[in-house]
Amino acid sequence: MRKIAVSRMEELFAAIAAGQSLYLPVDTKAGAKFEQWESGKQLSSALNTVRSAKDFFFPQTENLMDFRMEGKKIEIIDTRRESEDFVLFGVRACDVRSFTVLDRVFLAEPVDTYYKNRREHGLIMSMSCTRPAETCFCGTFGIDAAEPEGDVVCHMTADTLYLDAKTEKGSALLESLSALTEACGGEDETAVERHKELSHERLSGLPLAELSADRFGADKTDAFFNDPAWKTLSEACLGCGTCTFVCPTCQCYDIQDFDTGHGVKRFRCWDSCMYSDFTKMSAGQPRLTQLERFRQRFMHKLVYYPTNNDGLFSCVGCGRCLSKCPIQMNIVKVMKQLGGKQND
Amino acid sequence: MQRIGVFVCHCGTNIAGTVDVKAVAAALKNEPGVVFSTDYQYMCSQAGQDMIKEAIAEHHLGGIVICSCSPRMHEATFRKTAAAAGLNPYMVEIANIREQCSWVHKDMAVGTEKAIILGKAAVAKVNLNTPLTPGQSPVTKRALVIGGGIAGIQTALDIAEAGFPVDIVETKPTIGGKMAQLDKTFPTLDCAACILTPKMVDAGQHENIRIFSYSEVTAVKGFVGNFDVTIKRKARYVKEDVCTGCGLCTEKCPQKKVPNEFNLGMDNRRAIYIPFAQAVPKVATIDPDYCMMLKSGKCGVCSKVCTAGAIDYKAKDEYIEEKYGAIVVATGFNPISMEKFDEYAYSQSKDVITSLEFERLTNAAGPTQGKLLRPSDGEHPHTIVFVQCVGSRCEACSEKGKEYCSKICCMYTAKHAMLTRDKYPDTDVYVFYIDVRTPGKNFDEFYRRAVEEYGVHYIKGMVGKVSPEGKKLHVQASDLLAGKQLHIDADLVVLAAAIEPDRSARPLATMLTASMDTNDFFTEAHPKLRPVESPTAGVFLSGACQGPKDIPETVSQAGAAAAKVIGLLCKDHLTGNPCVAHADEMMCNGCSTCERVCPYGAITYVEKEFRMPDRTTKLRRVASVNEAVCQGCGACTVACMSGAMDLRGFMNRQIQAEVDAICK
Amino acid sequence: MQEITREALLSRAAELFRDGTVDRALGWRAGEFDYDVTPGVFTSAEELENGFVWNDFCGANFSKYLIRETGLTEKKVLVFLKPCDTYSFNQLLTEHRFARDKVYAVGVPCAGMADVKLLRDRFDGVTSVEGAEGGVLVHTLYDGDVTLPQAELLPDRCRNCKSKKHVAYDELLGSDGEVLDSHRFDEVEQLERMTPDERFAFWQNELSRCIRCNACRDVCPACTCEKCVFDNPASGAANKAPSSSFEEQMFHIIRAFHVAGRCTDCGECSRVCPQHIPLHLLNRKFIRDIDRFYGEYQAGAEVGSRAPIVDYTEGDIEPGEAVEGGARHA
Amino acid sequence: MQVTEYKPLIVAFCCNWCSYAGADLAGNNRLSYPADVKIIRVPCSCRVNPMFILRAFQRGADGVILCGCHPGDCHYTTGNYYTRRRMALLFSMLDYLGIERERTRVEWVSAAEGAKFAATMNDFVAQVAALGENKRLEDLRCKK
Amino acid sequence: MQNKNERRREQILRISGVNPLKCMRCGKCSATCPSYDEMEYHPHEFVYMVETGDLEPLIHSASIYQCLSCMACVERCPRGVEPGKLIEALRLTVIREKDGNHMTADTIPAVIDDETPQQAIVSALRKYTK
Repeated sequence: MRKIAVSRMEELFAAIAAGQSLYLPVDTKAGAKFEQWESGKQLSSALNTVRSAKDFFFPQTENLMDFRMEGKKIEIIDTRRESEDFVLFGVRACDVRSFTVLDRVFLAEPVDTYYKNRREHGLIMSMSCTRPAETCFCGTFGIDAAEPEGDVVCHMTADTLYLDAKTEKGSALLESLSALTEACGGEDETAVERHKELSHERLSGLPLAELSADRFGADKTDAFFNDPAWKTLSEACLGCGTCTFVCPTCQCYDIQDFDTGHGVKRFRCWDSCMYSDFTKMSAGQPRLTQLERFRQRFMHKLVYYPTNNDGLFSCVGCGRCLSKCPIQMNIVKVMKQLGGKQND
Repeated sequence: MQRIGVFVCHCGTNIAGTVDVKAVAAALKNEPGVVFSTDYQYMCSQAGQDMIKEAIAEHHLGGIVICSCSPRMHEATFRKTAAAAGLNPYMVEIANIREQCSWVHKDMAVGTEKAIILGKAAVAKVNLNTPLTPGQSPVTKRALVIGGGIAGIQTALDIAEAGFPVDIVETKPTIGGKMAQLDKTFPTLDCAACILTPKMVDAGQHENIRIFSYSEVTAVKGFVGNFDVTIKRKARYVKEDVCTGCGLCTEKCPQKKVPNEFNLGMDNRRAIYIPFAQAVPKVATIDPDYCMMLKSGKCGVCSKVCTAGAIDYKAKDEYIEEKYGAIVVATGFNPISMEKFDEYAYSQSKDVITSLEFERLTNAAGPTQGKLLRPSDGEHPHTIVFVQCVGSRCEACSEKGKEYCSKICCMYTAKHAMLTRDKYPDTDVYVFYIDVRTPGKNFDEFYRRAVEEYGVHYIKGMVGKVSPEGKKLHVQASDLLAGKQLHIDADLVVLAAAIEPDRSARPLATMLTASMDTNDFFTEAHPKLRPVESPTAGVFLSGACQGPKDIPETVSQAGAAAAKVIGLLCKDHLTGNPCVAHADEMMCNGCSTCERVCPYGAITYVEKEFRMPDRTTKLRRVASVNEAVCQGCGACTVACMSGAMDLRGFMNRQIQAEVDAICK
Repeated sequence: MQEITREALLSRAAELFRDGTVDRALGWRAGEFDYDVTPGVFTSAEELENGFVWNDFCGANFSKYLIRETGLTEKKVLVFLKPCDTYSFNQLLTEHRFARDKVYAVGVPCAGMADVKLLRDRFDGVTSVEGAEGGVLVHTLYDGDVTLPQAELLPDRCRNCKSKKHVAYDELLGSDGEVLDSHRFDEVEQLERMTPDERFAFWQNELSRCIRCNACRDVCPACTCEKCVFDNPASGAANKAPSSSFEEQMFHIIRAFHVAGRCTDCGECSRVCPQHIPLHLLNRKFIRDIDRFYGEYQAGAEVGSRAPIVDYTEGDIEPGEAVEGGARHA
Repeated sequence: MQVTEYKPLIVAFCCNWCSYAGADLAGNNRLSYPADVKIIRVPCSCRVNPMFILRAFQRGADGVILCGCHPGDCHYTTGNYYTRRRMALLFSMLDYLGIERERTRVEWVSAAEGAKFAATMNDFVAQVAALGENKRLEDLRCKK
Repeated sequence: MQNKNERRREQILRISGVNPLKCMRCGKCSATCPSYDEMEYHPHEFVYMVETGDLEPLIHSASIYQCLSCMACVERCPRGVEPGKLIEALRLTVIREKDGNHMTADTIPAVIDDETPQQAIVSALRKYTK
């Protein structure tokens, strides 16, 4: 473990950014946002970013390839640019876990090489949470916000930033920063432990700390699919894509061709199961009503994904949907409503 | 994607002079969908059209693009060509590479590049064209003629003779118009009344003609073949079907001081009157502005003397609604006001008169019983000065005069001068002219006779000033050929006033959605090839409402308009324009926004049951376009937020494809 | 605090259920916190009694839900309408989106509805908000308990409320207010006074945050198209991959244009934007221009009124002069 | 006077009855204007959807001009009145978004005004050329 | 010489703003002219002579000074040709050329009598001198 004074963060960022692009949460008018670091940019004090960190591996739109047309000939042009090294600093435990959720989709055969390249070239410097929000419930899914995963795990106390490498990649980075950072002693270990304790204490006092996902999980489709509660839960849903677009684990996408007039650009873009044209095929849509689309989203997070991924939930409890849904419907309300009946 | 053929026209050197037509044809060959591309000298020629037809058959073309002159010129031609080859005529698009390319650009490279882009846009559009079939609408077999002058009468008679019912709407109490006020007609000098009144009688008695005199058109709705017209029958306070036209009332009416408009105010009539002896319909009319009974309730003389009991002081304006298949505008002309020409002292002296007033002065039925007497003192004038082009060809003073030549003045002035010299050889007659324009059969001969046989003094030059001095009118004029300024003491000055369209024409044009030029003359659909049709389908033009005309010309146009109307009324159905709006009912919200912007009332809303995508059925309110009424402007397509409303032939996708092709 | 209490609404609703006037009611359901109430459909007085919430966070505009709900019942739908909701209600009636006789509208006075966004911007971990003397008491995880004046919880749409007057209802609970002189166009005018470069920079910054979630459109009571042009691949405007700043410009210009003359300025679009884009400034620009160019017009003030964009006069301002309209104020 | 080399791309929407005919008349009279102007024929100016205008900019147009019959002379009676309102509001909005107001124009050109059509196009092309390339409503995807 | 004449003609047209091609030779200007009989050349002839460039005789003719500038011709001309303005421009052109003053202060006593109004003398000086 290495450490550096919080007052010298700027130097640390400069040193990291010297070797690769560095992204970190900064404050904007509309809340925190991951931005490329440049001299003078301050780390946000907000708990989390409005948009999740998934953008860095699975961006909202991605130019997969281009086609150029000359007369009646078509030429395919490689537009790939996902092989640049970068560091993501200040990723919270929930978002780090979301990468695992995405990995299981995109790195499974057939491997998505765009995603894979980005993952390989990205280094995660996670940050433990000391001020979890009232909307946080990562604990529900077994995530410890005091001890995130990641290549380098960071803990920030009032005056010191502790850097703990967890992977070879992380060690190599810390190695390169050794001139700037100091080695840690026993006192430091104690400080970090105290820091974690404070986190745990706060996490246990959160309003949603008691929320349990135990009733959900693999192979529970029949238990929930026809529950009448879906009707009341979904009746106010506007069918917008806010929840899916701020969600760190939503991974559905669409492929769109854009005719530029002199060629075609092929994009991959996020899709939302809340949209009325989601998975529309020539024969029509498989889910005709908003109820079915709404159900799909939550069943996927809580049942279908765990079924296919060894019980891993594809919700990480980041709470973004709780604060952003225009009609204040969210996974917590769904879990309480459905789970409540199941176990009363 | 269609199989498209591209045909690039040279138009002789009109296009080929500035556009490399071979390069255009070669470039367009590579566009998506194009399977055939060629160029030719004159695409619109028989040989060119045959070539298109052969290519359609040989290459199984599903759409064709003609790079040629403006679609306003030959779109119809090429659509017919396509149809003859079995291709839907609406699978034809024109790239305008003449008017909008070769004629406005000088550089070959620039012109060629632009022509290729215009061609690409047309190809992009035709790729999205769909075959269109025009709808059909029935034809109401009745015509309306607005205006009962010689133009309207002749049109009505010709249509009626062909067996179709016709209604004439005339604002005055009688038909006859301006011609009824004339004395003799040039160049034959036959009496106007002698040739007009039999036609008036024919019109009045024809079984197929109804005359709505003292009436106005107040509203026109509908479209070709199906006009709904509202006609206001102004209250004439005399029952038209009861009045025998005996005229007793017009002799007994105590109100004698009403200016007689038929004689242009040069004498008086009564408050109840029949404009002239040969009026059709020959019924009396009460002038509500002067009738004591109507104004103050005291009098009632006419009612007492009328043995037929035709007087009805309680009459009200009536509105009748009638359906027509065709409308002929024959609203005619008026001389312009001379008030603003102070240099000619028209307002200062009674002895300065207009030519139309001169007609009345020489007319046997006029205020002087045909004797040429000065209006001021009733004496016989010995020196008469005619001034030509008063207010005509007047560019500088648009608020005073008209820029155009009024066309008829040269001839009627020659007639007036000649008749004066014939009847009163002791009179000196001067005609001041800028040019004497006599193109017409026997016209120049007529003018020469005035000079050579009747000794009329034709002087090249204009009158600068007329000043009343005692009983005389001092005329100061230039004689340009003699290089002199002339000073003539005249007894009478006659002004050849410019003519202008009747005031009623402008509001009528709005009702008919027919277009007008800046002078308020109705515009013809084509100045050479469609001179009696207005650009609005089903509306035809007859007489001076379209431009200054003499009687023979008016009568020929009247006949031509009638022929067009008959041609229309002979059809049982009309084929419409298929480029009309249509609503995608599944996308329509039923919000009524489109209904509000439609100028034709073509959109209505209907409740219909639909099978929804979620397999339920639902009663929905959706827009429905009457394709026969829709004219295809597209206002609704933009008003429609969801894009449910689209315009065939100019679909959103097609226009966007053109934009894309131009911008790429 | 709202003038009408939850109990008053409940008892009136219970009567209407009981006498058979309505068989469903639109209301709010409680959430995890005081402020995350969710709109819902209640089908009995009992259900209302158990789940209905009425507090300062009940700001959602219910008008749009009437389109669906009126189609699902033979009876009437009970809806509680704040003054601003009534304008949307009328506008939807103007556009024949539901039948008036299928709705029982109860007008409810509004003292302004709180926006939790404003609290979250200031405090970390807002867990509850309750009425208290001198305003509201906010409990937070890390910033302690804070008492704030009610006014500080009000979003722009309530601070610049255009009208406290209900323009439609079957019955009104409590008292009706007046149309207000608001300062809602101040920000628009401020933007108009900027240079084009400044305006461009301002909007680029705002619109670049857009994630095209479509929440602004989906919540908008004027956006009731069966199929939005942005969802219709045939329209030429739809593109799920907003990979160019042009897409945001196009979307927001057309979205605002499509509701021009129909937008009642209810402010729902800005309320729901997860990226805090001031969308109401686009709508208000159109409202402002319409007022300036064609005379004052309030969409939804009366049923059946003709929006200026589907109307004309012969002497209308020319487009060239219209763009000068903003400059005139400089 | 600054001589600018920039050749702008101008899309001109012309109504079939007046302005397209006016453009034809300009051609008949050989009144030249820059070839940068490309005309799209629409039945009436009121057929022009704001989306077409934005699309033109997206696809690389530097200026868009809409030509219709003079107000009061619309072939369809009222079409251009609606155009006038729509475009007044749209152009004002574009201006509000900081997009150069000189890039858009509405001009009323009658079928008899060939000279006006050519003069308008000369003027508009010069005006847009002076601004240079459209950067504020561009779509980088459509650039070559 | 030809060049000088051409320059003069252009100058006259520029000063007056008149387009002589608009003239349709109706002669209404001459018909209305109160000084017609005094003149050697008349308003319509001025227009024609300027149109054809026949300026020498016109410039040396007294006619251009006999014009009273009453502008009746301008008022009456149906085509808006404005011969009066043309004559003004002709006079100006002559005056601007060297020694072109038509009148000097010295010559005035000889041409006036007691009847001549003061205003006329002032306006004549303005009109005929630099």
